[in-house]
Amino acid sequence: MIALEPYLDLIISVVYVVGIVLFLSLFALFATWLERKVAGHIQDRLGPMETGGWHGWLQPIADAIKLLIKEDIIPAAADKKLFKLAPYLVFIGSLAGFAVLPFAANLIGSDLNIGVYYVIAVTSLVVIGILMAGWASNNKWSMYGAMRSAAQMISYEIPVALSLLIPVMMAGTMSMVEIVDNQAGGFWNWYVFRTMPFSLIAFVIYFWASLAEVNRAPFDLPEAESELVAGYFTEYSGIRWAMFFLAEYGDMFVVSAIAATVFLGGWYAPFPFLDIIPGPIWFIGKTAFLVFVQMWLRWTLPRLRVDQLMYVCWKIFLPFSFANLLLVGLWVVLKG
Amino acid sequence: MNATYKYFRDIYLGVTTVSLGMWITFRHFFMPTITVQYPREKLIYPPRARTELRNAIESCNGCLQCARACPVEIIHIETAKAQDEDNAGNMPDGKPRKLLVLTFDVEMSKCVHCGLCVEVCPTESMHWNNEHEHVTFTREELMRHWATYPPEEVRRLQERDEILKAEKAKQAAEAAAKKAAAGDQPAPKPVSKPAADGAEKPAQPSAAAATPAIEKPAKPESGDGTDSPQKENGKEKA
Amino acid sequence: MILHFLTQAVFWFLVILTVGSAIVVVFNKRILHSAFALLFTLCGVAGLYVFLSADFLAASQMLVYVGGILTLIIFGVFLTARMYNMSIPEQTHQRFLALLPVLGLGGIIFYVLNSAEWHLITPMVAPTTENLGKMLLTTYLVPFEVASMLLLAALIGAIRLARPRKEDHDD
Amino acid sequence: MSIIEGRFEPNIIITSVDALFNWSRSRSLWPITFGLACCAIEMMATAASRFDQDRLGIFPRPTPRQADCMIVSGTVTAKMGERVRRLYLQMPEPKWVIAMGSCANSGGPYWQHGYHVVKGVDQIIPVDVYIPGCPPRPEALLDGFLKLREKIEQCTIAKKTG
Repeated sequence: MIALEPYLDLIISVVYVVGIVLFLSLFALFATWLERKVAGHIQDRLGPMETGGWHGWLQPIADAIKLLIKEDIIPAAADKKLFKLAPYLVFIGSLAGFAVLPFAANLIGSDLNIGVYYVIAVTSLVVIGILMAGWASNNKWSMYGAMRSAAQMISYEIPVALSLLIPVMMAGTMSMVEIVDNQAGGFWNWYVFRTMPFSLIAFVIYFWASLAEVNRAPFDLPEAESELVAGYFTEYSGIRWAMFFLAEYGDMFVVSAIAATVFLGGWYAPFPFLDIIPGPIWFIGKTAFLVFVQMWLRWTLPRLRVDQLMYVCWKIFLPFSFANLLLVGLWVVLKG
Repeated sequence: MNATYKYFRDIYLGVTTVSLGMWITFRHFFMPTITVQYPREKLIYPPRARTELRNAIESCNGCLQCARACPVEIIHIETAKAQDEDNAGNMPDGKPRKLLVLTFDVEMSKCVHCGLCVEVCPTESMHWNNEHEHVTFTREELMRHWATYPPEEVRRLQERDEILKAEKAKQAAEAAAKKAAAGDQPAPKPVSKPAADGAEKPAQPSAAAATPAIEKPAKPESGDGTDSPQKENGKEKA
Repeated sequence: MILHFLTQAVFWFLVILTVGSAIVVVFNKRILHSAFALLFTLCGVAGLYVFLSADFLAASQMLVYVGGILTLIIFGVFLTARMYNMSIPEQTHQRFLALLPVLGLGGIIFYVLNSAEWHLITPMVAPTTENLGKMLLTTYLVPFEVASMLLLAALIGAIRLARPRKEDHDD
Repeated sequence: MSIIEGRFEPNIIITSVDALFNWSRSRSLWPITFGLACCAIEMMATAASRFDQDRLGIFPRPTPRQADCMIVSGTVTAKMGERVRRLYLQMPEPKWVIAMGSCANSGGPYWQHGYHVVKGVDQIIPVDVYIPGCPPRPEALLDGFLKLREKIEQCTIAKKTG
């Protein structure tokens, strides 16, 4: 029996990584179910009902098994190496974001002191993965989808980063845990409600821009099925496509979790007396609520045009973010 | 419009309309759903709704009106004259059954659900069934066989009908020959069908030939479909 | 022991990833495969920065090089006509002539590597961002501002080039 | 699946794996969305609020690569037949076809004089379920899916299915 003491960190890391992958898969599965239920009820219908007992809750399991045993097509004209590599890259880009999400004060993959910056950095892997998928498919729709996706994600990274800078400036740190710790003690301390209305505008801009980051409606141009079949994953089938799907829902969780962390007080309860409920529940609850809002928006709004998308980013979000940043900077400096 | 004004107005409109839209969908989120959970609950349609086509064969008198009305010509009916030995029974309206419906086949795979056959049916045996569960695994199953006679019975009745008809034709030919011999009519009509068509006009002056000649015009009314060749002919013309 | 071994393994993995994909970048015939292989080179370099506990630099490497420059390169390849499957000629006709600069450059690099004094520093765990920020806005303010002026000029130039001309489009 | 095809007699493992696979396949039938004629309107109505095919896990997909079954909804003209066949070939195995409406079943009103119509989509691709109707009501389409489920439940990994 070797002494486990020196390896405790290692073991905990491995367990944490496995746990995160499991959590991501389960979350993605049930998010698809939730999305279909939300879509159904918004349209006055029911959504999955028959598979499994209560409200079709086994539907995602059936879908997952079916996708696993589906034929895996690699088109003859595709660039086979890149075609196989792309889903993993996208998935890794999504999974890497989970490393710095603070589920609780000590339930965090790694409390990097550049946490927020790290998340913005690793999303660029997703861009490359999507470009790779689009090109490797050797399909014009995939190609258009990939280029739209890359253009949109790179453009919207700027308002996202500028909006995230506002809580970073207010907290004086980029570490996720410290940012959350600065928001302790009731919802009036959350950054979204401090320095009204600047941080509220920052939150709204972040949330909208993050929709574009994860290719969700109304910014789902890259996978616009009425014009581009299915965008960059047109040629993907079975489990490879499921990885893209997993990555999309993982990304939804990551961007919502970051919003919950830096604007909505992370694992802290809105009222101090509710702190008896454990932190991870608050964190996941807030994140799940934001994911719900993303779905709600998706089934409310139509898709934007490309020029409208770029107009919103460069002519509205960007100047407002800069002005916001300047004003909050002044506020922070003047307050000392 | 001032560009600056338009810019801020656009932002204002964007924010307000998105909020309004979200409010509307949010309300719908809590509205009761209108879904009919199909295999468990079923909608009941009015009787004339074009659902599934059916023929109540016991009330079908084999008049062929549906087959003639059908725009896609998918109703195939064969009948035979009922004889006393058949014990054909009565129609639902109480009158004795004159025709046995040997086959009543509908190629449901080609049906356009226009409803013309239902409109023209004098006995209302063609009807809409108010059901939808008529999905099949093969195309052959979509051929609807509504007549209940087994194939050998159909063959026997058809043969019997042939014999009866041949007898009748012979009688008619004999009658015509007799008439030709008796009177000063031009050409004798040896074959049954032209005789049936042509007998009407020449039959009128001669009272002696009246009995068979009157029977003949009666034949196309009720018995255009007594045997298949005649039916096919009639259909081709239609 | 195991931890040390793992650290070494990760380090060598990063080294092989960086150098190996760099070789692919140079020798691959298809230009787009080279561009995508550059991704792994850049990621490997970012990983090596992490080993130097330069976390901010590592993340910047990812953000700027992978998210910005590599995407730009790929877009460039995408948008250039007939470049998708262009194969780069691999033979050179003046091998001996090419050998001279290669040897010269290699010699200089080797000399520099040999003569430089290598300070072995222990990795710091302290945050680097604060120091970086302070130094950029105090000691290195002038180069920082010059760089930003250059970028601003490039930005304005790009906008000027991309704008439609007045005669093409007047509203 | 090809490794185990035809090697085993049905045993307890094969049958329970079959049950799981067939359950998942039949509960998550994703059709590829394309409409050819008037039947497509009823197909859309099936997806809409009143009949809501999503209840049964039927979830239209935009690309054939992600689809499990194909609803041939409407008149297959000779020109379109080529495309229908290509879309079918692009779908990953296992895949099923639902012929919806008279035109897809056998040419419908064009069966006699329609020089331009494929007389039944089963002449170009194998059809599993035929739904009569012109167009079939949403209930009929849902019933077609339910019948298709019955068919899927007879699949087994131990031998190739037709």
